[in-house]
Amino acid sequence: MSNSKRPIILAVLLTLFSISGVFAATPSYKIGIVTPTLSASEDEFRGAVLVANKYPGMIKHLVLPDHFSEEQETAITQILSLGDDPEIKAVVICAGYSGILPAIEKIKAKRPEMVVITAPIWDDPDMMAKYIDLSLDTDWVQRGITIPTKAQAMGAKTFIHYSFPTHMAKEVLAKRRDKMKETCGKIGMTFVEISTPDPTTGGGRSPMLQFLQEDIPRQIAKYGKDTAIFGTNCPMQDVIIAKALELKFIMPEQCCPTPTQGFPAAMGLEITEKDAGNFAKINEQIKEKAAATGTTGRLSTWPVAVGYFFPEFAARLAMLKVEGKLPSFDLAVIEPVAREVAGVDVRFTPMKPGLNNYFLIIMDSIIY
Amino acid sequence: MLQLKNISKRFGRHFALHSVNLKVERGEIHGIAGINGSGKSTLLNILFGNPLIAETGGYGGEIILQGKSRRIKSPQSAIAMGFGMVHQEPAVVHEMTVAENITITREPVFPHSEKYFGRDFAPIDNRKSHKKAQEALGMFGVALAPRCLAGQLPLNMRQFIEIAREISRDDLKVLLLDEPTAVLNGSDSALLLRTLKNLARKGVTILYVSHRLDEFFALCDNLTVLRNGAVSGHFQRDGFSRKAITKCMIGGSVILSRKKANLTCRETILSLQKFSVSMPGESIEDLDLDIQKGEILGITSLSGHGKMAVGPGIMGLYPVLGKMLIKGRQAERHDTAAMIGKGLFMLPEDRRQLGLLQDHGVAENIVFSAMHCAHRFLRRFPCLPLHFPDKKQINRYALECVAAFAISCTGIAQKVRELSGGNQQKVCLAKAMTMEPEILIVNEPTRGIDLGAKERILDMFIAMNTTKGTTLVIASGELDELRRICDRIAVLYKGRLFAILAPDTAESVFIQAMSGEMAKV
Amino acid sequence: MRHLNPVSAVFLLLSLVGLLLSGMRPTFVVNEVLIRFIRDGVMVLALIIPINAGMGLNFAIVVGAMCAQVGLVLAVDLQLTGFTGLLFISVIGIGLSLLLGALIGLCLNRVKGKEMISTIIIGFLATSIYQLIFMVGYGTIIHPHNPEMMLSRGIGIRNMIDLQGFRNILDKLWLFRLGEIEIPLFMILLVLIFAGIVHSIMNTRLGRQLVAVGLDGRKAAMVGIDTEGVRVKAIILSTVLACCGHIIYIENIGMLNVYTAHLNSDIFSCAAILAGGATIFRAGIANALLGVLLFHSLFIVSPQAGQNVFGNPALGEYFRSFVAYGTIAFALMMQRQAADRN
Amino acid sequence: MKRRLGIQLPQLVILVFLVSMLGLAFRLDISLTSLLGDALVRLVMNGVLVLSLVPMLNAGIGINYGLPVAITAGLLGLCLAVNFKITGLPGFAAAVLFAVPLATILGYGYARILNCVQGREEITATFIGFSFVPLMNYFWAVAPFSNPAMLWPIGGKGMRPTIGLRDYFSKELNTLWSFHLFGITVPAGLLLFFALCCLAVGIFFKTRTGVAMIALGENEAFAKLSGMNISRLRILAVILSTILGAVGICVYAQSYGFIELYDAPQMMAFPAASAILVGGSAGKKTTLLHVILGTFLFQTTYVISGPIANALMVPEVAEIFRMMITNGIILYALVHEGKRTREKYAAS
Repeated sequence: MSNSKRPIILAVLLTLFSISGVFAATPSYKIGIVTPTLSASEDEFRGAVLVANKYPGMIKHLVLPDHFSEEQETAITQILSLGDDPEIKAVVICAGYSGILPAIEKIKAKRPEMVVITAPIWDDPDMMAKYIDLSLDTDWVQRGITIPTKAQAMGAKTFIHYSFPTHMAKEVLAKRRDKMKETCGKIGMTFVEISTPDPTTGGGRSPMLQFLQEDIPRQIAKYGKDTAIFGTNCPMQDVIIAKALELKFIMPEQCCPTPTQGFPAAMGLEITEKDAGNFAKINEQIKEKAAATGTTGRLSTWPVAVGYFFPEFAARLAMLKVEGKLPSFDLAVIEPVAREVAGVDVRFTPMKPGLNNYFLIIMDSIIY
Repeated sequence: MLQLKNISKRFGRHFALHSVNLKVERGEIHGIAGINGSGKSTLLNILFGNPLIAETGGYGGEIILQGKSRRIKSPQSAIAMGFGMVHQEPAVVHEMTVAENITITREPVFPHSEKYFGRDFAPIDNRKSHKKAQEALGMFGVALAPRCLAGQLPLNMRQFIEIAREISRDDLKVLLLDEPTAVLNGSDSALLLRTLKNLARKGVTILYVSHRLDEFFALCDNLTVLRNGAVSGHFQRDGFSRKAITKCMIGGSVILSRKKANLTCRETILSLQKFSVSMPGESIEDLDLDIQKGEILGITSLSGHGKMAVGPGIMGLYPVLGKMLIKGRQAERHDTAAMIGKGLFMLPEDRRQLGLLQDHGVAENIVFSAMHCAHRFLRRFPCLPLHFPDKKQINRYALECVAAFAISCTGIAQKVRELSGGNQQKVCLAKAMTMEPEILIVNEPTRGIDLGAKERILDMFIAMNTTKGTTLVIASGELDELRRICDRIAVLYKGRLFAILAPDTAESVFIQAMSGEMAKV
Repeated sequence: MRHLNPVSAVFLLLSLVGLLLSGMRPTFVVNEVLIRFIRDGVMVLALIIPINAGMGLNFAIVVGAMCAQVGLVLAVDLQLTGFTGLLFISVIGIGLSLLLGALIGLCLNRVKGKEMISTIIIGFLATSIYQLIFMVGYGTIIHPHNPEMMLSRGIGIRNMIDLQGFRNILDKLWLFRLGEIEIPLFMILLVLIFAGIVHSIMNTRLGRQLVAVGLDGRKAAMVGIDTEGVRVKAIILSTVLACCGHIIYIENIGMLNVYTAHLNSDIFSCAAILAGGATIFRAGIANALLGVLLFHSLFIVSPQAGQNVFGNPALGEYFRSFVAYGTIAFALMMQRQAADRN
Repeated sequence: MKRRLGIQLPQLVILVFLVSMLGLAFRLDISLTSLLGDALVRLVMNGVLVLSLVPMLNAGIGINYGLPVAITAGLLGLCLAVNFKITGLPGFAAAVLFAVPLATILGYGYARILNCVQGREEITATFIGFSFVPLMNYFWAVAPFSNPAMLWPIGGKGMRPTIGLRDYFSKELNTLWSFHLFGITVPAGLLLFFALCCLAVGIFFKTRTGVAMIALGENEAFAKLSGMNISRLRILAVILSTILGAVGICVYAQSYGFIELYDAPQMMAFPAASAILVGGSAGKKTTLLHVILGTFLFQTTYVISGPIANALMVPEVAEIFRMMITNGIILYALVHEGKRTREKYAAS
């Protein structure tokens, strides 16, 4: 699609939004959004709640079990129940889990016209491209390049990668690790890989976090404070950021980049109910705290919670698609919508050359 | 057919059986007589491979069956050799039906199914199973619905189920019966005896354990008498004599300690009225009994007839019905703590399980009850409401006790687990004396204790009674001991008071009373 | 089931209320319940035998589930698919569960009176051994034939295996529709056949001995039953059934979460059989089958019902996990009181 | 021979594991002094939780697999302290003070339940713990706390899964009076606190009530015959365990620097159980030595195995082995205890 056509499409879209806003009071269809539970991942959950509040009566929000990998069948039932509701015309699944594809296949077999957007799920990419109308994800592998590069720009000389067996058993995460190693080698940083106790089996996450508490000071003592630390598991971020405040090393990005992960717990951010969900305010607070602890320039993330952004973004795309206003999910069509929802630039790349319904995103970074 | 050579069995230090020799021919009905604790049940348990025997260290000696020496390890191996057993308490599973109980482990299965599915997985033919059960019961003319749950039947019927199960076996060679008529009435017993005779005629060897002399006269070809774990006599059918057998059972033991019976009427200190105790296997029904201040009251009965339930009932360890007046007043609460508060104390028959803290030292055991129930031997922590045991006072007192009771131990800190039975009982007594109870209830005080210690303990009872005026209630199956130290002896039968006899009443009268064969006095 | 057990009645009531509140269409729920019935039915049946043998709830059925997974991974490794693959899985799985079942049984004979807590720990222990084999053993000691299922580093298996070669191959046999309701007749029959097998085992010599041992172990020993042997056999049977149940489960799901799929199968099965009115001393086929239906009905409707009632989807989720664990805790509490009263 | 030395298989396994790992750590040039410092912190961090198992074990109720109940009481206390923004050592003290009455109430209810399942306490406790966690999840999601530092950053309502204590009382005990000795950081305040807890428990078991509790654990029938109020003693034991567990999680959280809510307590009972069994407790009379030795041995394997496994480049093995050891020891203890009760029975 050429650049000249963009403004026209944008204009069309904006009109559509205003129209849909007018008709929002009397929706003729519903969109189902599936997210993890609140305690598993707040961002996606709140993102879905946000959409539900924006379009009252149009959103049906469901959550997956807390222990997803152990209760796969409950998850499948939840998703199938959306497919069973004739009012629901589109399904948006925002959960970084693998094993959801069979449920989508079943929905599609029953109702081929159903619009399914995943943002993201982690099944086999080729299979996903075949069954799912639009798959979105953060660009895991690409981040294997961007994160070390950013870390070096922030002054890091060593790059430490914390993970554990079951995470490294996931293909994308393993690939990202390999990419990081490769990038570090290219740009002349030392790459250190450390394995922590596994939180998904047995002892829960406490042994893992306890290990981090003890190991990070050891590593910083060994490699100096110009070290970037990256952990692949969400709960790790609390400890990593807390230790960063203490030991002044570099935290270039969390596993799921967002200001709402790790920072609030580690910095003890006091976010009032009024400011809750206001990312500009949250970023400001983090900046202040970073300055107060002398870690300015050592911490970075994406300015908007990707998980918070995905549900709304995907839901909007789904609405346009259901209303027939969108012929296809083309880059040129979805990029402006993304900018409008996120408020910052979002860059999309196809998952593989030739796939036109599986896109990976990278956002701009904010360095506190 | 069956020969026993030097069969011995030890429980800890105590010999339950000592070099028992026995020879039984095919088709012979051989009686085994003896009073409680003479070892007759132990003998049957050995022959039937009761797990209790193996768990407590097995047995000594040799068992020869049909000329071959056999080692019996479990009921299973005993059954495979052709033994069958009818227990005093029938081994009948209550929640299973009559037919299931009778045919268990040899249920008839559908034809050929065993070939395809194997022994374990062949489906049972319930119709045939019911028929088999009915046939077995029919052998002695009892009719029971095969579908009926065994637990819903009265005790005597459960006994018949067990007997039917054993005699319906094709491979039965030796049948062991442990007081099978204890729960049967006269006509049922006759029925059983008739059946056994028929069985013997078919070539089954029968070992019949009982204490009812009449049954031996009616049934047995030969009779062996056991006393204190050893064979004390052997009788052949033509040589049966009631007097000789009884003497053989009881023995002419020399009386060592003896208290002069004092039957002058005194005030009643404890009165049981329509007192029922539901203690599994030893329940009491509607017992009326007055205990007088300062007496030694003996309570005796056959096992299962309630002598052991009196003490635990009084102390509130089992649910009770009826009235209990202490010095004429009904207690508000009937639990152990309240009873101890009223000056009662009990020493249980099972010293190891109930009477002592095995892993604690001698001193700790002696003062335990006094410390916890009477708040003695304590020291208060300054300014905090914490009470600590007063080590000094305890040690001093314990040393006194060790000397006074002649407890042989390496020191007052030695764990009681390491003491002998007699010394353990002395520790129990010391504990009880420390409490200075008004009424002391003792169950089986001399069980499993060697002769010397036995006399010492009996002496202590007498001393306690005469010097301190403690009222003693002693429940025991050891008749001669009771007769030596008691003022009165109550005989229970089927959970009710059968008679109160003076200690100098003839032994045979006691035996008859205990078996409920005497006209009620 | 002469009269509905109070526990089952509560579950039935909760499910019905939940159904009303959830706003789900009954046909959908019926369809889902049917699928759960065929998926989880056999696993629940596996609990019956040990309960009747007096060993309580056998949480070690996860070991049976792991045996099935071992079979599956091997089948994927050897690239066997379809019915050949299924046969292969069954042979490996059952063979393994015979062996492991015997081991568990021997272990449980030494912890009489504490079987349940022991089976939980055995399940945990077995899980770590299982992980050791597939995460570390594969690629180092065991040489894989199918590189696709391996992690890119060459050691350890991916945590998600797509079972395209097996997915729903059984479920589609004799599938017919009744209005909107899909009835996989073959699978329903299969579950019923398993139920029949369990029922007939209870009616064999072994079954009688099991019951006798369960009711009164001492007396059972006195009539010549090898109580310890019988208990071992009970656990072996239970493990084998659990293995079969898990094969059906995974075949129906169509994807294998290699390291976690078996977890929780024990908790849910135990909760289900208790929901069906079983006690930890006595359970029958009816308890198991009814329990699966009731328990999973509640499981299906509760998340959405919770959302509609509390206006927060997460709360429905918490309620669901509470039901699973709470049912077992409650059953343990109540049944002791019942035993005391007798 | 083994029995005479007081060493049983679990200790042997752990000791061999520990010694071989220490040797490896030495060869791999991992700083032993820092490991030892960490081990000391770990000892106390988990020590109080392990100590909390003692009253119930000694009263014959068995291992408290329902530890999540106690932990919840402690978490509530911590949350209250943070909610009132009490910082520093007073904050920690306040958390403990808030936790104790809560633990008493919860412990009482928990004890009443356990009293009606005599003989099956362990399995019931496990499931009470398991089912208590989702129940509390429910509470956390709607808890009416007001300090924004604890609430969800986006939603603004309900508790975060992890609450940072940096601004409140994180590591207050760890750093109290800590000093360096031969390169080892000795957390004197922390150790002192643990010593005080141990002392309190030790003293309690020397009192009349404590002695009675031990007797109850050794022989319930005896205790009953001696006129003790068994159900009251059992309730007291459970309440004591619950209070200690609540204090334990407070110590844990301050050392850890975070309060972890939601599913975090679910599996916490098992490592604690394993630790006390490693210490040589055989399910009955448990001494403070068992607690200290067990916690130290067990936690030190955690401290050492991580760095070593990474240095050897087989990280998975260490983690899985640790899980195997945790559960293997509990299972061994169960089997061993079963054997011992049988032998004991045979001897009498």
